[in-house]
Amino acid sequence: MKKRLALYSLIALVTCALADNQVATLRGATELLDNQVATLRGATELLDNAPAPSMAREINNDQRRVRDYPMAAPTVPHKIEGYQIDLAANKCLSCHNRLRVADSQAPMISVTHFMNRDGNFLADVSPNRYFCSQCHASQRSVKLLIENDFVSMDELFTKAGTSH
Amino acid sequence: MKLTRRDVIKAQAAAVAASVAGIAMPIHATNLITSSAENQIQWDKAPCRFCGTGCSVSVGTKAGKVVATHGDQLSPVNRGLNCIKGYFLAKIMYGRDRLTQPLLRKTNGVYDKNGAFTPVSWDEAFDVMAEQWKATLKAKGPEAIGMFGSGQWTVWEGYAASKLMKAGFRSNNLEPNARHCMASAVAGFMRTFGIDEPMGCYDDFEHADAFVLWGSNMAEMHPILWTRITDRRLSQPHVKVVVMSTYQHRSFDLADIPMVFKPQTDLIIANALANYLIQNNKVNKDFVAKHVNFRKGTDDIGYGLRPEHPLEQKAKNAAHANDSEGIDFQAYAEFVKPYTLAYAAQESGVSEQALRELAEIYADPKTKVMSLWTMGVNQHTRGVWMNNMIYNLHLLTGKISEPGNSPFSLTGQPSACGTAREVGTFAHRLPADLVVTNPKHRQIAEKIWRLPAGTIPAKVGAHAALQNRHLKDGKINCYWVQVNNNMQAAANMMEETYPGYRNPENFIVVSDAYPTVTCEAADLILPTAMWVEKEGAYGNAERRTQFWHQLTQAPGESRSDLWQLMEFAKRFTMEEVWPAELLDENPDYRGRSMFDVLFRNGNVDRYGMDQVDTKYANDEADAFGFYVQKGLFEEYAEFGRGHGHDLAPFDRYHEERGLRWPVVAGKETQWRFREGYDPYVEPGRGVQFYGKPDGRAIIFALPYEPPAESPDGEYDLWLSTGRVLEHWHSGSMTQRVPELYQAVPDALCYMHPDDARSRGLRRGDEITVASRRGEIRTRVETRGRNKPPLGLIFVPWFDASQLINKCTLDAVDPISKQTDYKKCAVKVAKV
Amino acid sequence: MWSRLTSLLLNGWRVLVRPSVHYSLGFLTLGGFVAGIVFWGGFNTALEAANAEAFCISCHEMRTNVYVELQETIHFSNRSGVRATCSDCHVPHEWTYKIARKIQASKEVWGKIFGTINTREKFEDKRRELAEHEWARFKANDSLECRNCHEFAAMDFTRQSDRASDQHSTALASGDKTCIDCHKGIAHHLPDMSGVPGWE
Amino acid sequence: MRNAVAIDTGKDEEHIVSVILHGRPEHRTAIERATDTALGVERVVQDELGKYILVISAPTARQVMQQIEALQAVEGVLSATMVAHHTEEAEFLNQEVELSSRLLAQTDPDTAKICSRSTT
Repeated sequence: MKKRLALYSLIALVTCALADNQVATLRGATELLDNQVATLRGATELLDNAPAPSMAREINNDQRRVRDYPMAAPTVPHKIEGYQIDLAANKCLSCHNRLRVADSQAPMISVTHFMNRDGNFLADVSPNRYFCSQCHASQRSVKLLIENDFVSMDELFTKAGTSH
Repeated sequence: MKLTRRDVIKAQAAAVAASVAGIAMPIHATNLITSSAENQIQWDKAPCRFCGTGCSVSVGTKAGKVVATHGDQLSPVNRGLNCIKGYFLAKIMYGRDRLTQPLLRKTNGVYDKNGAFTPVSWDEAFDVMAEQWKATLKAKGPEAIGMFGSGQWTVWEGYAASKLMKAGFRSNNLEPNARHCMASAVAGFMRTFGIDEPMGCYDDFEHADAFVLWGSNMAEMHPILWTRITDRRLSQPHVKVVVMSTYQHRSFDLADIPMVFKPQTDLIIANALANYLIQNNKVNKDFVAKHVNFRKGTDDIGYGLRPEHPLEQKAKNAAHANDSEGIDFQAYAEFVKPYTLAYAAQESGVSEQALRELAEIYADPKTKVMSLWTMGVNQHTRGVWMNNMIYNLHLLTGKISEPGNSPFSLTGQPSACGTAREVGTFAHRLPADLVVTNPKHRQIAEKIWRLPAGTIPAKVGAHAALQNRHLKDGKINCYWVQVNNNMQAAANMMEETYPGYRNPENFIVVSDAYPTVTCEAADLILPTAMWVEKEGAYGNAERRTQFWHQLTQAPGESRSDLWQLMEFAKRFTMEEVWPAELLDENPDYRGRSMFDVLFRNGNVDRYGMDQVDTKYANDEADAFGFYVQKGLFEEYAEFGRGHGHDLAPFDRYHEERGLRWPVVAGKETQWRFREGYDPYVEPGRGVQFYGKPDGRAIIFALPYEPPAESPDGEYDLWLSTGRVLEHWHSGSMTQRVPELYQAVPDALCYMHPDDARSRGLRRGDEITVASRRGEIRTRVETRGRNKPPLGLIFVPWFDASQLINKCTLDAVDPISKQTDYKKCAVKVAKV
Repeated sequence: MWSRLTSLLLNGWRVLVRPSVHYSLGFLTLGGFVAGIVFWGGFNTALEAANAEAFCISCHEMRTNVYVELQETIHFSNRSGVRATCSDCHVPHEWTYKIARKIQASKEVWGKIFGTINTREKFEDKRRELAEHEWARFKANDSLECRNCHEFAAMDFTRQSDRASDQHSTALASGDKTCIDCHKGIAHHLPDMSGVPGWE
Repeated sequence: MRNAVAIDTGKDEEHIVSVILHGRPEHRTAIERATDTALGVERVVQDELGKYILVISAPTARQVMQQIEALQAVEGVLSATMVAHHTEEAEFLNQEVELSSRLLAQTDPDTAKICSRSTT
């Protein structure tokens, strides 16, 4: 395969910017070179290896994020590295549990989490919700490789709203 | 009227509940519901796009877009829950770089293997493609044609592909990427039970007293099933969870008995447990006497590498790896006798006490035990053996085919069972467990397909790893890849996959929704509709078949795989694909198009447009003028009905949250092989493994054999690869969802802190991971969710920028042909 | 406290003077080592030697359990490279406390000798008890060993997350809570926390 | 109110939950009296089989649960199952929807706070 664009791989780490161009190219009806197809790889050719990006930091700003739709699992707005969630202890619940929020000032977990598989209320978190990280992840400060054009209900309603 | 955010959210919440309860929401029901119809969101059910669990999700669409998804309350699988990937399903179709038009490599306006990708029309794409296919068929015949599909194909897409390849082009070079995923499970089922797929079902989770993970990180790979195990473990104090792996991962957080064993010694542990049961008189003699035969499997079977490889030269029985000979219980007992707990402890590095506790779980007749496994067992050069050996334990104790007693093989893809296995899109298979090597089976297929005898070739086609070798060797020249990313997923990319795709003799077509690394290595890229952009059906790991309607339109000129397969068939006349002698015997097929012969055969085109639900779009029906999906499904269902694979009538699946086959007299089957649950068991038999002529399952005597490659002085570390919770497979969908990408943006090399220190490395250092075959650049993680023991590293494969399969070895299980992605030798060095 | 000390030394002596036929060589050497530091000079030097991380992890109970866990935490490696070793948190810096702790430690030496935690399983069984000893000690001395490095007066709340500054400026400032009340399990895995205040 | 968004315990929060209530048709009057008199409970729609869709809003999750438990206790009620749950500061909920997309932009850190990765 042509190597004439090897130069690209030297600056491959500017993947984000490049990705955007590539997306543009993919959409606009122009030619795509070998190293411009796999957008997630930036400009790095398949046989080459781009430098590995440095390990991104967890966002720790405590700013609760507005969700795109009510049932989407909220992401965690603080560091959770090293949090212990196992048979012995659950670090998340030590702040977010119903009995703990008064002290911890943390938002309480959703009431849906107190309802078990059979739809009955429990005094405490339903066991099937015990491993928080299966649905809730912290976010790292990285620029998106590929933008997502998902349109949230709110935006649609806004359009709808303005339309009458 | 003025709306507040509160009104909107209340309206949404109400609409969701109404959709779940199946109550119509009259627009003016209450002041809650906003008066204008354009504020309504339409809710429908669909199975999740990702793993083999088969969760059902409620999909909210509005103005032709998916605007929300959430767990489906009515689904018995997930009861309203989703994992983090499922919660963001709504976004997988909206990555900005969706492919919207065919792209062909061209120079100066004509196709050129080394040209630049240029947008072309579907007509031009198919013209060039058909030209290549016809030239190759003429020059080399059908065996030079190949196709690589997926367990992500819908049922009818896989079925159409099977007809196109095996009957149309008369080539058995058809494989699903499921070969990488559960081929060892299939071979295990066929060898032990003579019929594929688990006898139990997910209801076992609520009945078992113990769960034994034999090589599966369910906490990350099957999160919703893990919630059911967690539920059971935390609400029933007597319940025990055993987690076995070659490194510590998230599933260990729930483990009462954690076990990190040396790679490949799971074979020794399994035999030691069997020996323990025998030595301590814990064998269910009555069950064994009534329902079990014993056989000794062939050993020294090699590693499925190229024949010239020293390991294959050395292997005595590589040619007949699947053979076995009948023995009796005594002989089996003698065979496993050397495998004591002490020996197993010494070889595996697991404490004897832990092994004894595990053995007691199987031994205690009162403990209902569910064994679970995925890639740790299946991606194993002795994966079929491991499957057999786990069944051995359940058969010795009679703990099988009843609530809670269940050896359960999990799958990784949404329709690995429904499409790859049940439809039989493997190089050796036909629908409903039929095989191409059996003349009777070929007859059945030819009859149902309304094709002349002798249409389907008897020779087994090339399996996944062999297809890549054939591409490299120029034996396969026309290759069509659909719904998978095999350049990233296949082992030994540098020596086999890449050279194969870029071989100047070959023409590679890749159909995908996104521009993957496989697309980049292709010659023609076809933009493809995904998930709810088409009507579909998936089959999950518990034999549950689930349907969904088309809910949105695919972007640009994207078309579904089904449309592509059927439309491409129109480009061929039978004279161009069938040999003269076949046509001489069956002259009435002359002059007809392959599309007419395969898809206008009186079956597939049986249901007209009047059958299509007018509430939903159906692009394929519109394109071909009949209810394609229903016709294909009903023809396909003929294979299994009355033969233990019964499927319900097409329309019912649109109503149900899935049904578990066999569906007999309208009733699904939860536990197979046991009287009272399974209608196929003859009255009075109690238990009947009817996959085998005498109704008896087989316990196999199988030894330990070493892995294909182990660490040495230079390449001093084990490499295990796998997935992470937040990304699914090669990440082509999840890496484009902001929340998932920002949760886990890049692959990392998980390593023991002492291994890092002894190499002068620290957390975050950039390193190369290199094997004899290739290398990648990544970063050291010593604190992450995976905690490998000394001497082993773990690198996930979702990251398109860190193609870890440049390093892996394409050694396969010689019986199942499934690659071992968990064991090869690498070294790491600071960059 | 001196009486407690002497009685302990006496018990120790009684064991040591018994005929050694039942005891392993390992015990004799270790016992000899202990006797050595107790009865003949080099007292402080020996104590300091015994403070070194190398000494702590020279026995596998520490190395394979708590030390492995420590390595995952910020107290082992972090941005500025200031790192706590075992003794920073587990040995008081002030002399009399130190002696007392050392005497206590001699009990752990018996534990070592008689193998009460010599397997992972046994260690896990004892984890809660061992943790509670340390929590109690920290609680009793107002988290002295934490404060040796983390001085309240030196904390810049503006450089802490909202959550942290809120808690530190209230509960900690008022003396209502001490470090260990909230910061359990920061250097080693937590034991079964059922019933522990704050973990209901 | 420095931490209003960050660590609000729900002082000015609002919880919105939708519930499927299944009751015996013969008890419909009692059930509907209960739902219509309960604080913060709105009856959206029902069918002849005794299935009701309710929306409950309350300042705390505790109150939501109490409401549902109370409804479950009503004679003739077979089950009351929560479907969707949403919680947010009341001030946002009061915003007119026409403003909502700008509202998103203001409160969504992903747009602003993401710094680009280093290029070592």
